[in-house]
Amino acid sequence: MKKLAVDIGGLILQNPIMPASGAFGPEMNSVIDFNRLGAVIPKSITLSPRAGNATPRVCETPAGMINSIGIQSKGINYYMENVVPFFAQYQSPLISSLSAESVEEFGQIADIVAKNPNVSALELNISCPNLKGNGLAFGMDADLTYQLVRKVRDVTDKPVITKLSPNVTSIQEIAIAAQEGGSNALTVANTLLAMSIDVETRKPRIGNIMGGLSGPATKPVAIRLIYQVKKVVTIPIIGCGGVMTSDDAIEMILAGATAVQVGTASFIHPHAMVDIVKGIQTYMEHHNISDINELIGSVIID
Amino acid sequence: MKKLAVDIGGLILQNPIMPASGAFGPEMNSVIDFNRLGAVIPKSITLSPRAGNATPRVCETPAGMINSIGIQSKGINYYMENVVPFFAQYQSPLISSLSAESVEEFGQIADIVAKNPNVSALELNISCPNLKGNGLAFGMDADLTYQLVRKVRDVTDKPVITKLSPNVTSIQEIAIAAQEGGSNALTVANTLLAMSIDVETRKPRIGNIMGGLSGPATKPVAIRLIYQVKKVVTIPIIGCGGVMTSDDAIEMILAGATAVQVGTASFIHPHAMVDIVKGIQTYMEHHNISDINELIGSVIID
Amino acid sequence: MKAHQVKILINKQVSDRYYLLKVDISSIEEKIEPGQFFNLRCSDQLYPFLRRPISVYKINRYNQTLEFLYLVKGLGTKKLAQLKEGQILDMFGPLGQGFHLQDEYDTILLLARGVGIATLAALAQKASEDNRKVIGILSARSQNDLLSADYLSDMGVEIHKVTDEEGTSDINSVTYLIEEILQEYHIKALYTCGSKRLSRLMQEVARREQLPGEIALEEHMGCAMGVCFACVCDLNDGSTTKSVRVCVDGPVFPLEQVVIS
Amino acid sequence: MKAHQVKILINKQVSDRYYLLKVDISSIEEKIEPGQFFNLRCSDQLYPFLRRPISVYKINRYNQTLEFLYLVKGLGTKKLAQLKEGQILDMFGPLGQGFHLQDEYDTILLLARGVGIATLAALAQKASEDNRKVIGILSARSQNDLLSADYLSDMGVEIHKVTDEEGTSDINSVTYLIEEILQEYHIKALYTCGSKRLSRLMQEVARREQLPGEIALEEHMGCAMGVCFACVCDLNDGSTTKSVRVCVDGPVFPLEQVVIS
Ligand SMILES: Cc1cc2nc3c(=O)[nH]c(=O)nc-3n(C[C@H](O)[C@H](O)[C@H](O)COP(=O)(O)OP(=O)(O)OC[C@H]3O[C@@H](n4cnc5c(N)ncnc54)[C@H](O)[C@@H]3O)c2cc1C
Ligand SMILES: Cc1cc2nc3c(=O)[nH]c(=O)nc-3n(C[C@H](O)[C@H](O)[C@H](O)COP(=O)(O)OP(=O)(O)OC[C@H]3O[C@@H](n4cnc5c(N)ncnc54)[C@H](O)[C@@H]3O)c2cc1C
Ligand SMILES: Cc1cc2nc3c(=O)[nH]c(=O)nc-3n(C[C@H](O)[C@H](O)[C@H](O)COP(=O)(O)O)c2cc1C
Ligand SMILES: Cc1cc2nc3c(=O)[nH]c(=O)nc-3n(C[C@H](O)[C@H](O)[C@H](O)COP(=O)(O)O)c2cc1C
Ligand code: FES
Ligand code: FES
Repeated sequence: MKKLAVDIGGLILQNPIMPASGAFGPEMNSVIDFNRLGAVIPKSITLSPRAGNATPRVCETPAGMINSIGIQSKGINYYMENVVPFFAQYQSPLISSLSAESVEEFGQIADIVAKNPNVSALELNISCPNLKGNGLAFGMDADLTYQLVRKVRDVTDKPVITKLSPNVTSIQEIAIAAQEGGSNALTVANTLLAMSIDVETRKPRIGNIMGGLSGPATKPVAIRLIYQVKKVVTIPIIGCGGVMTSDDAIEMILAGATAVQVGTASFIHPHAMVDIVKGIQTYMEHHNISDINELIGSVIID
Repeated sequence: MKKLAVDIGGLILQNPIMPASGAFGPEMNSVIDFNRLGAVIPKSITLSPRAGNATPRVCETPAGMINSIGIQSKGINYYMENVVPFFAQYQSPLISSLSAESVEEFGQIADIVAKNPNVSALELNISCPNLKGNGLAFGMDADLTYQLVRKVRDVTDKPVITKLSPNVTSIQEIAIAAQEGGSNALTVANTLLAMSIDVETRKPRIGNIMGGLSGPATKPVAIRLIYQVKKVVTIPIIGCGGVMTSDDAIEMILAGATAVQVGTASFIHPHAMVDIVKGIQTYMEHHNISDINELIGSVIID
Repeated sequence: MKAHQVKILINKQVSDRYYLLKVDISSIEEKIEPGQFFNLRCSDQLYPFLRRPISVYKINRYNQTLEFLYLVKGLGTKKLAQLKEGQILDMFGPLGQGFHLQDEYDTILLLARGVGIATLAALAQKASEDNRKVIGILSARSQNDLLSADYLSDMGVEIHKVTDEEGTSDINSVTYLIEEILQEYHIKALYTCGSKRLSRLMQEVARREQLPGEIALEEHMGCAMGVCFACVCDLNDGSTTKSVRVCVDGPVFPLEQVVIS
Repeated sequence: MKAHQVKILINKQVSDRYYLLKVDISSIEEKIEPGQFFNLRCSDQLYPFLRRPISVYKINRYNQTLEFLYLVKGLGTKKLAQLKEGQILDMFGPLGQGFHLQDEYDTILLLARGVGIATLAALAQKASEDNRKVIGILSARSQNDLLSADYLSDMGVEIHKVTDEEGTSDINSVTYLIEEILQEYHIKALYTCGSKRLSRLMQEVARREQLPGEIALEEHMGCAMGVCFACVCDLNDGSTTKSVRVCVDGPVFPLEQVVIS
């Protein structure tokens, strides 16, 4: 048997594959068996209910898609009463993705969510380009990132994962700030800020004008970001961006990721996550690797 | 007849289509008629000869490619004696793309090149991610950008075009710095810093480890950058990144570009630039647009 | 719901702009209802990238075949039209909530425009099989686009065709036509799909005549599984407005509640 | 050089790993030389994205056909292998500098490995047509990969096969084989393609025996038109090293000058 288990800042996952927030939810249980995932992460949740952005909220681009959902959320009460208990029936740990509009609010929501024994870890979505409408995010500023993570760190001992933005000059700086703020792991990364215009109607293809680019088109950027971050932090990295196949996941692990999130791929192949776990096993068999941890960051640089 | 001519900071182009530096050279004259292009821009040139990076220097990714050529250059003397005279035989204006390792050197090379009457404008490549091996570029810092452009401004009255990096937190800041430094136009943008690893060999797919991502995968990011820059500057924008078809070029123009560069597309369809010019004409006929300038920045935002 | 790999039996052009796709569904055990849809992978390429939602058009459980009627519009449907008989199609579904036909709805009026005809045809088929009286108003750009008219007539549906090219599809003409039908028949329920303008008209009729009704909506989709919240629209039950997902909560919704933007 | 749209006459598997592609070149006026290549668009998709360089294998101007022999390796060649007879192939070329066969080279030795066999086969064809004596050492993983051997034998080439599976392809065995051939024939020029290890060996032989020679190189390409500088390698003429482009300055270079990394 191949050892697939990995440790994300104290949280042990049976395998490195988990969904990306916003591309997963309870409804997918009729398509895949959640118990086969390393973890489950439902869509980012906010303190108060939020309406989300104008439709259309998605459009496709070459080898990718842009979304501007905008953290539509039923609020924390609904989440604690319905979503958390729902996922409690599965053995895969629940990582709660949190979104907020201020450092204070991040502290508040983290406090509420982390207290629930069925929540295993928190992911801080400080990088959503859809929140403020102009593509800006907390995760584009190192100081704010530090403060925000520190605030959350103060309210919980559970593993805190900070999800970084790729839309920055130096992701290394933000990664270090998050680590110093007390983050136990980093998700690298969220979507690339992007836009698409229909030349017939001359209108933006999504209601919110700009949105986040995801899918295979973005994988080369994600691989680069993981590689850069791995060099400057000691905490584990969760790779995210453009993974469709087990080879893509392994590429991220070679670049330095300890675990891998799969988002958009599930829209194209609803079964993708489970297939990827299987594919990783096959790869390890072919390459005679007994423990996936041997692969982490093992890209060969001459 | 449809009016296709545009004005790039004082340089009048017969049509908005020109090559992107590094994806064009004298050798292409056996494939397309250079007189049908809005301008010609050969590969970035440096003061002294440069060797370029280790091979492989290109690899493909979903809907795109990564390159790490690294400004291989025969130096300024060869350029002035061979390349400039070669392009002088065509009526399309020659824009010289310049690369250098310091602000001083940018001033020096700009001085030499701009003095030549056959050079119509300068493009400052302050955004090549392949120069220093770590993906860093002058164009990632607003102050440096300002100084660099100012230095070049001081040595010439010819139109100066600054080519920006997409790998920044705020391209608006850099765009404003370039405008204040005296740039007459902006190219938005260069390649996205990226990486790809072969999971069989576990090695990076290009010799230089990281490189620049170009091609259709990146177009949604380029469109967003153009849209953002257009809002904050008054000088014209040359869109660049992922254009394959005339619809792509028109998308950039709608987002705010006055002209459009075509790079990687020529590798796939050597005839791409000429086809795009034709396609733009057809589009204008279909949509009853008599002057391409009507289209610039005319995306409809509800 | 599941991604099924089904065999293509027919994929042919049936008018200027429409194709008919027929697949073998012997491997699909789930019940498939009128109003439901499948999310089709139009090619195995990365561009088109997303799947495309297409309603079920004809369901034949006896022969184990399912038909789709689709408009060739953009990249996805263009690629779909290139698939050949014998090839395998990857289709995810059946998805969403279908139409509701209460027992007492013995006479129903359908108002469909464009591709909406495909969606309502499945409902007409089911209603006709139950021996209900179905009156259908079909609206399209041109006669050429009204390809299901004969098929529906043959199953006993009373068809009224209106087209842009003949100048019979404007809102006034359709309003007048509906008035006539309401006078002639005792319509028990209204169903519509394919046009915002006509849907608003149907909402008015429903309100005025106090008739129940349903509408099948279209919205751009990401996951088609209810997890991404791309495909939302608003329902208003008179007091509160709530956001619902077309892919799982719909695509069929109560006519009177849908907030048409 | 130009992007030609040519008709595929044959595209079939000829061994475990190799395919043969035959196209109609009646629309191509340019001269096509052994050692030159075309840059093939393996599919009309965006992934594979780049074209793939493939050497000309058999040129038949009488029948206006051109053949390629290619190894199915990764995404591009996998897609290429899916193209069907009758379909149109977009191929850009002919590209690069071919081999030089001086008149006095009446007896030549070719050393080819793997896909390099395809490249040298075109040269062997031309040399044989000129009634030169051609001796070819073909190296491959297995006998199954040595598919051109019979074709070359039939045209009069003296073939020596060495394979990994039989343990005859190691550098010592090949060195020994070359010695024997050099003793038996008065070889006037050497040609090689397909293996760095064997190319170094040929360079040694050329130096020692003072023989002229040529090598066809492979390098990853971007533009294949000489503008992007992706495909560079170094030439050293004894005094200076210069960077050359495989796509336009090559792929065929003087054997002794190539710096094999
Ligand atoms: C529940 C449902 C049922 C449908 N049933 C049918 C049917 O039976 N027959 C039929 O012809 N069409 C139907 N449609 C519309 C069909 O999905 C679109 O015409 C199709 O997605 C267009 O794809 P394209 O690539 O040709 O066009 P493009 O315009 O290139 O598509 C670009 C993107 O926009 C999306 N998009 C464009 N138009 C629509 C639309 N009207 N609804 C949803 N997404 C859209 C596409 O899915 C794609 O993601 C249905 C839509 C929905 C939501
Ligand atoms: C001048 C020239 C002539 C060639 N002639 C032949 C021939 O006649 N028959 C044949 O089977 N092969 C030939 N090759 C090699 C052939 O180009 C590669 O095997 C092919 O590009 C691999 O593509 P792929 O998608 O199958 O593999 P992948 O490994 O998936 O390709 C990924 C990328 O790497 C490039 N690449 C991979 N291997 C090579 C290589 N050896 N040379 C150049 N680029 C490579 C591809 O073009 C592509 O861009 C030749 C190469 C060159 C440069
Ligand atoms: C429709 C959609 C909604 C998303 N919503 C969220 C979200 O709520 N919170 C978040 O952190 N990321 C969100 N993301 C980003 C994904 O979690 C992920 O970072 C991104 O899609 C890149 O991964 P992928 O290429 O595998 O999809 C969303 C992505 C998509 C496509
Ligand atoms: C092979 C290659 C070499 C390049 N070299 C240069 C260069 O020398 N100078 C420069 O400013 N940009 C260079 N670029 C970037 C292009 O000019 C262009 O900005 C980028 O490729 C995006 O456009 P595209 O998607 O149309 O290719 C190069 C790009 C490629 C693909
Ligand atoms: S398409 Fe994702 S929720 Fe409906
Ligand atoms: S491939 Fe571009 S120079 Fe050779």
